[in-house]
Amino acid sequence: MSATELLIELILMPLVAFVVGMMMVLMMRRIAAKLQRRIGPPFFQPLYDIVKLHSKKTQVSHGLIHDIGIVMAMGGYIAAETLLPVPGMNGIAEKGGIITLLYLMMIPSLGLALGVGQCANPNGSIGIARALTAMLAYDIPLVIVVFGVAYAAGTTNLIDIIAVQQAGGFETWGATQMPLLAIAGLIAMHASLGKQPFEIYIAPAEIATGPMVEMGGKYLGGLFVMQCFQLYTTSVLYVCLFLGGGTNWFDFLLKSFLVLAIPMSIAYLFPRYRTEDLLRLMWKWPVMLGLIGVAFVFV
Amino acid sequence: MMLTLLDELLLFSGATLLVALFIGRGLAAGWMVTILYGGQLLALLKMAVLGYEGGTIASSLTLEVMGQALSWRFDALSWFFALITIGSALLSSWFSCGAWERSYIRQGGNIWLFHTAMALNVFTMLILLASGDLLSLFIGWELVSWAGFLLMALAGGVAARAAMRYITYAMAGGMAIFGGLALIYTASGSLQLEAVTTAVEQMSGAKLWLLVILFGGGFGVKMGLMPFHLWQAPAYAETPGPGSAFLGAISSRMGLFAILLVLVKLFGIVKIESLKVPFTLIDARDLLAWIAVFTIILPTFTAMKQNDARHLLAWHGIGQGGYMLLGVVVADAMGGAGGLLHVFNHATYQAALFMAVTAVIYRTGTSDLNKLGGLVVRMPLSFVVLLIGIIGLAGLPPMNGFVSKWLVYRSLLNQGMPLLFLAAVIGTLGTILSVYKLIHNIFLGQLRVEHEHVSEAPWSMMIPMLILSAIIFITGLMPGIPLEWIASVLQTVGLPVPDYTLGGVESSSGSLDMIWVIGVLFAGFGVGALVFYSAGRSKRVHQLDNYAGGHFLSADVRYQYSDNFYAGLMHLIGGWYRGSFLWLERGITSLVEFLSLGMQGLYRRANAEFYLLTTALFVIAWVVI
Amino acid sequence: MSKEITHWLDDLLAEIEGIVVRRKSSRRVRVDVPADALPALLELLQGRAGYIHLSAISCVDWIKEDEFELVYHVWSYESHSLVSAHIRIAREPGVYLSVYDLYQPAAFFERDIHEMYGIHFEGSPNMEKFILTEWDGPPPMRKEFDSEAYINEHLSWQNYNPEWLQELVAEGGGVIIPPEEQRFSQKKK
Amino acid sequence: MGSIKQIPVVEAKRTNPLARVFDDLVRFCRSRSLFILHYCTGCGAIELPPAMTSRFDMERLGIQPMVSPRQADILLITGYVSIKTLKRVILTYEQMGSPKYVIGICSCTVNGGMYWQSYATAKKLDEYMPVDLYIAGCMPRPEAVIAGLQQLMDKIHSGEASSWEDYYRNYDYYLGNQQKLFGEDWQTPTDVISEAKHYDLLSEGTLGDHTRLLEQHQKPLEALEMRLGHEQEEPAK
Amino acid sequence: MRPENYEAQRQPPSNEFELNFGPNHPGIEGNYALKVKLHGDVVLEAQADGGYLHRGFEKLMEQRLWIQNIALVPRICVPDPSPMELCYSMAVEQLCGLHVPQRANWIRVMQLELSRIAAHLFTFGGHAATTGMYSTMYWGVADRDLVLDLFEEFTGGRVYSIYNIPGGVRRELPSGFLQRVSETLDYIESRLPDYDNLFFKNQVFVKRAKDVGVMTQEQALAWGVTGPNLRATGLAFDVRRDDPYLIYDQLEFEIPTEESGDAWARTLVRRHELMESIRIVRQVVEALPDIHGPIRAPIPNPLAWNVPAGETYTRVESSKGELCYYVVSDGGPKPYRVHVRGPSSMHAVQVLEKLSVGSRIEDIAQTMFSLDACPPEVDR
Repeated sequence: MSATELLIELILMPLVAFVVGMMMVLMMRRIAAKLQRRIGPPFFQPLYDIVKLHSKKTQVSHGLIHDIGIVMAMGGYIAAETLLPVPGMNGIAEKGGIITLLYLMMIPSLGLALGVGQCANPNGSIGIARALTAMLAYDIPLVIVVFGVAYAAGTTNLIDIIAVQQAGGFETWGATQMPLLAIAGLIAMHASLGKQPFEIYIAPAEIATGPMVEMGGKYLGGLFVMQCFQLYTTSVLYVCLFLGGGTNWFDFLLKSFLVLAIPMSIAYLFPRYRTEDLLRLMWKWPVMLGLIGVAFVFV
Repeated sequence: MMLTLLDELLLFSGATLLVALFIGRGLAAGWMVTILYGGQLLALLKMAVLGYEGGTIASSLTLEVMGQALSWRFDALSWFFALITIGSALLSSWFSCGAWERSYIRQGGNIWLFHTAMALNVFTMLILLASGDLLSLFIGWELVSWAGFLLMALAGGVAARAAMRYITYAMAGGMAIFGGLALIYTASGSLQLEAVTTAVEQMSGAKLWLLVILFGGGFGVKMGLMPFHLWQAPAYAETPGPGSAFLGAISSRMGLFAILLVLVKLFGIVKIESLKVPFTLIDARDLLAWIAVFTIILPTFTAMKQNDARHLLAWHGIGQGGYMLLGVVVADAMGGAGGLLHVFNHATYQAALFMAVTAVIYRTGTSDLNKLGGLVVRMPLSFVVLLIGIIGLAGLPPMNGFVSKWLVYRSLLNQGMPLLFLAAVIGTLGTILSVYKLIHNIFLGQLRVEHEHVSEAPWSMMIPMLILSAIIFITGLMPGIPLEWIASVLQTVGLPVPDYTLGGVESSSGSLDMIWVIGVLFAGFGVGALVFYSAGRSKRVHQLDNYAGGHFLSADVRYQYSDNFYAGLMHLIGGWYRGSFLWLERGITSLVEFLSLGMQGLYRRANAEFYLLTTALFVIAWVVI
Repeated sequence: MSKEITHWLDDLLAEIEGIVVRRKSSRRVRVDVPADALPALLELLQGRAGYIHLSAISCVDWIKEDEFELVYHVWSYESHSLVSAHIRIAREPGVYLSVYDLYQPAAFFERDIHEMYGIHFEGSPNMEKFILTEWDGPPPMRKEFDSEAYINEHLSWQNYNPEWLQELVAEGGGVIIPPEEQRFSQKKK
Repeated sequence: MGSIKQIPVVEAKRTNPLARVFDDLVRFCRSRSLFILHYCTGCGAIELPPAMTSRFDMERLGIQPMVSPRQADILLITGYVSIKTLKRVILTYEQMGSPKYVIGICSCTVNGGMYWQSYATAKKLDEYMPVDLYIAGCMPRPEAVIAGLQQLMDKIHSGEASSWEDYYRNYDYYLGNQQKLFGEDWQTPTDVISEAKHYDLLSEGTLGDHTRLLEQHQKPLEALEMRLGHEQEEPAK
Repeated sequence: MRPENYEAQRQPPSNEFELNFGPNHPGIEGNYALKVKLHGDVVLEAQADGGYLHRGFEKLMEQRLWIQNIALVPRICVPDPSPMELCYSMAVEQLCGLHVPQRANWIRVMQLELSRIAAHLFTFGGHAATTGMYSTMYWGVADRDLVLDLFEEFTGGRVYSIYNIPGGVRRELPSGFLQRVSETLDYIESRLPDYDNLFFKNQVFVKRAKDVGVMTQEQALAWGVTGPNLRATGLAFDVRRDDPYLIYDQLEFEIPTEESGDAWARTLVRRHELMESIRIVRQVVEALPDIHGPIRAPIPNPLAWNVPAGETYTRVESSKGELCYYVVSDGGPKPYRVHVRGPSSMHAVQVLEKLSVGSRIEDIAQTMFSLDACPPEVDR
């Protein structure tokens, strides 16, 4: 691959992620609206929100780290997108592999944690403490799942993992080969999205939206952008690990949206857990499913 | 007599000790000692450049004791550890010069003793690293133990008690090693390395088991392996600032060095793997690996509960040791490289973290995490150093800790060890949680009104911290540099060598190129910054201009959320601390302390000078023998 | 409420000196007692008659008599009846005893009366302001406090005078209020 | 009673047609994405849940509730404001990010409504902060609230809803009224004057007698800027 | 008086920190505040801070005519205004010795119970929202709106109906109204299984709400707790039955109780009460066509109405608990003194403070919403 092609891919991949991510946000809000028996936002609402927030006149900052936190939150995901292969574009996926990707996906939340930390707001700090605890909760099953998939494929390279799955059509998909891991992965993915019942760190009635509490204007806008990326990254990663990636864009997007629709439809039917209940749930069922799944992989 | 390069190094080191000992009371002494450390580093580098190609360099000094030849020599393994030792000593000593030194004296500290103890530590460590046979290893081991004790006991009070605890553990470990030596000696009749290797070949399983337990336990005490880790955190944490940076960086890695030398190089991983634990499916190597992961998890989660920055870091020091041992005992190309790379990486960020915390103590007078907060606006450079350090410690890109942990993970994945892999990841996640608590409670959140006039640490402290930060980043960007040293170490101890490049490792089953990863990451940050800064200009506000449910905030009220930081998590696992874990700790403590009760009487009522005297006597005694 | 309970209650109340009992309906009893006899009465009602629920403490400012009237409404969950005990205390200095040790809800009512009327209750757990924490005027519920005068002094109030009404007035319609009946006068700047 | 002169909005001179399209787009997005502050200042708040929830569904217009003032665009004053609340309302208003809009719901915000006699409520909201829109009624129905919000959306799109600039331009007037009600030592943590400078909205109405009084009484709360200096003499004991 | 202090030079060296819940906070019902001191996430000290909604009603009422006050009273409790009107009207009727026609009493009961249905739907919607379950809130508020439509139809006002006046009710029911009432009730009843599945039987919610803000019956009685909160501790007490007013003694209804006294029990009691209210309204709808007669007793010219001197204490069961008015007349055209004893004046201050201590951040909002504390009632 020539350097120009690679450069174009590296630019295109985050861009596509952003656009698709906005549509995913829209889908999420529309699903919520349907369940709550109302109409829901117009099609371009996510875009309106982001443009509006970035065009606010007042941008209240609590200091440099507050700014840098948001930059890290956006930048971490932009970098992560280039490690996530999509149909026709591999970016630099073979330079990092899935472990690196998982780590890169932690950078935004840590950037956010730093930024929120400087706001000197106890609500924000509690929110971050809860968010990190939630990360501890859902990353453990997620890591088991990733281990199982990577071990089964014999590689940590996502391109190879996708290639292995696409080799034999539906039968070689991760989800058919390793159903237990796929279920555990779905639960972990739901928790990583931070939606009910795992929405412990936004919790408006408890800690007044936690990390977002001092964010306004482009700071909040940055978080909205981050949410688009987060939805995209999570669902595409799941598609890559279990649903054989995408052979073409239609196939790929269909799978990603469908995968995301599952947790979204569940989310609005539940209240949120307490922190320790979330931990208990995540460490019990998905971990158990994941370990059994890994055992099957070894067999 | 021709001086070999090793002789030069040891002489330099001895000279440093003498300078510290005799003119250490002058104010310029710190600088002189620092320069001499620099000299040692140069000698070491000269060794790498000149006479040294994969083989060994012998010292011209040899002794004959009771029919045993004592010899000293350097190979790649020794050189690698010596590099870390001298490097951390140089930067710690540099850090201690000037401002810190003056405040230490003002607070009634004995700076002469401090410099002497440091120099002695370095000197003894070099002797240990240079040991050419098991007897010289043992001698070096004892010397290092006593020198470490001296440094730890410096501050008196709590520190002295912690040091006391350390030396009891160390003596017990020494006894175990001595027992092991006796066993080997009866079997082979010699303590030379070659003889030992052949003797081990013919040993029975039971005897080998005994040896592994004796050596593993003995060296494990120094390394702070579970369940012998209890002494380490308080002992390191209570050592005066730069001393804790030095000890935290390298001291306990001497245990890993000895394990590498004896268990990996002499015994061989294959040999250890063949030792089955009766009635179970696991063997001695698995046992060591599991000890390693427990050493990762339990101290890391103990660190999360600490409310003192230095204790928190010291507990992490123990936990990170587990990764090194884990990598080494997995013993494939990536694991070995990961474990050894982690030794280097850990030394860099641990020293940087201890220094940053010491800088905070220097300015605010406390390291209590509940009495700090918001210092980023007053000490931004220290914040950056601490941030780089914790990113390294947590093992996140783009810092060096990520590379070594990635290697360890990859080796576990390749070997198909899901539970160990999971445990290692739990340790990493726990680390992320507790280091965020560290940086949040010191530098983020609400600035206390008392600290509004605090300013940045002086340059004499800042420069070593910044150098370390640069090393952390550069070796994270180009892990190929340390991997080159490590490749020769792996060859020396007989482990496979990974296929490394400047940016990481190549492998058919997924490779890593940090230059790309970091490049993309920073490009991402750049794009993020572009989006962010192209929107309107920010207006900075005071921290009291803040959302508080629509209420007015007051300067006389504390709003900082710091204590019991992970309250939600503790609701679940808090009970486990109080239960089994603490029970285990207490049980072992009382057992070990009961066994060593007799010895304690000797050391109990004494002051620092007395310890120096005893240590010196021991040194003389060993040399004379 | 059956006859026996009524008699039983009357007998019980007769123990208090200077008591006047008036039965207003089958479930409402009004008693008037001297101020110093109230604690004994309430102790009696709570301890021996089962009136364990303090429904409210009301305060009335009888400025002409220069007295405050305090009314303690207590309810019995057993006999399903409510006793209102009326006492009168002097407006100056306006100090009375707290009944918090008998009825915990009294804390709120006493605190409320304290900030609204300025009566101090000795022994009440918290006499700090609750509603009017940022108010530095006199206790507003006292009859001598004229809130209209206060508003005229501190706040400007907008007469509703929209354009359509002005047009109407210009055409000769609308209601004109003579100046002597305008209760509210705008301050001119 | 001081009167506010309507200061004509000075449009930035942008000759580039693309820039005008961009400005229009920004205004359009602003009007289509309105975050309401979740602050129930008075009884009119009871009609907001119906307006937000399934039956009237504000989100179809891009309006959603937000928790903290930093996130919000619209401050809905839902009814009477007691003086204690008014302090918080002003604090909250100053913490909100511009462009910000104030909507006075219920008659009480216009002139005190039925509480005109009350010693505890402020009567005219627009004495203390500029108000973009009043929705009269006691209390206005959800339809009225939504119609009002739609009117505000039109105003935003056409660029008329610029009352927030008025707060900076006539700060002295608003501060004077606040000081009259809350006492001379009244101070919010937000430094409005420096913000006015920051937005280039300093005009002759910004500073005056009242701001001078503020400067006398206030303890300045300047942002804690990052400091690199090393010149501290005494390390803390 | 300044609420803040920027001059301080030192901060307390403790490990505790303060958090302001409200007035602008989604975890607070209305405009109210709770200052909590926390260690970790456990509340050490809670201090209620009211007065944000203070309008001086009691002072205002002394300055207005008897009839004018009818417009003021519903504003004292916004979510459930009808009992306020009734309680005041009853007090004036008792002072004047007015005899209210039977039909008016029946209509009043219907209004009160419809108001209770609306208030309960609103309350458990709010409780659901504090636990992050917005769907219940969205449904509940929308279903409440149907009840408000009924109100609008027969009283003219959605929220503040100002329908009860001393002597009776303001106007006759529109034709065909009772039919629409029973249709709405059928609809709400048909929705209840959905609410059960979504909310009351939701295991996550049950787990969240159980053992939150627990009080025993002894504590509840000592603290002056009334209404559904008292019934949730197992005491079957209801002013409607035990101190009957209007025609409640002619109606059949149960008093639901729960034993555990926690947030879950309180919300469950409300849900059962909703059923009972539907039952009561059904009885009224059935009986009302057969009750003829005027809807209002004749009253003198309201603008020159001097109520005879006297005092009275009226009690009503509102959706939140025991609501009382103490009204004193000196024989003039205006009340001499009106004291409003809202049920929330106990629940939102002392009880909330006491239940919050020792609980956790995540449960403060639940405690407040499950107590159904209504701040305007406290502040008046």
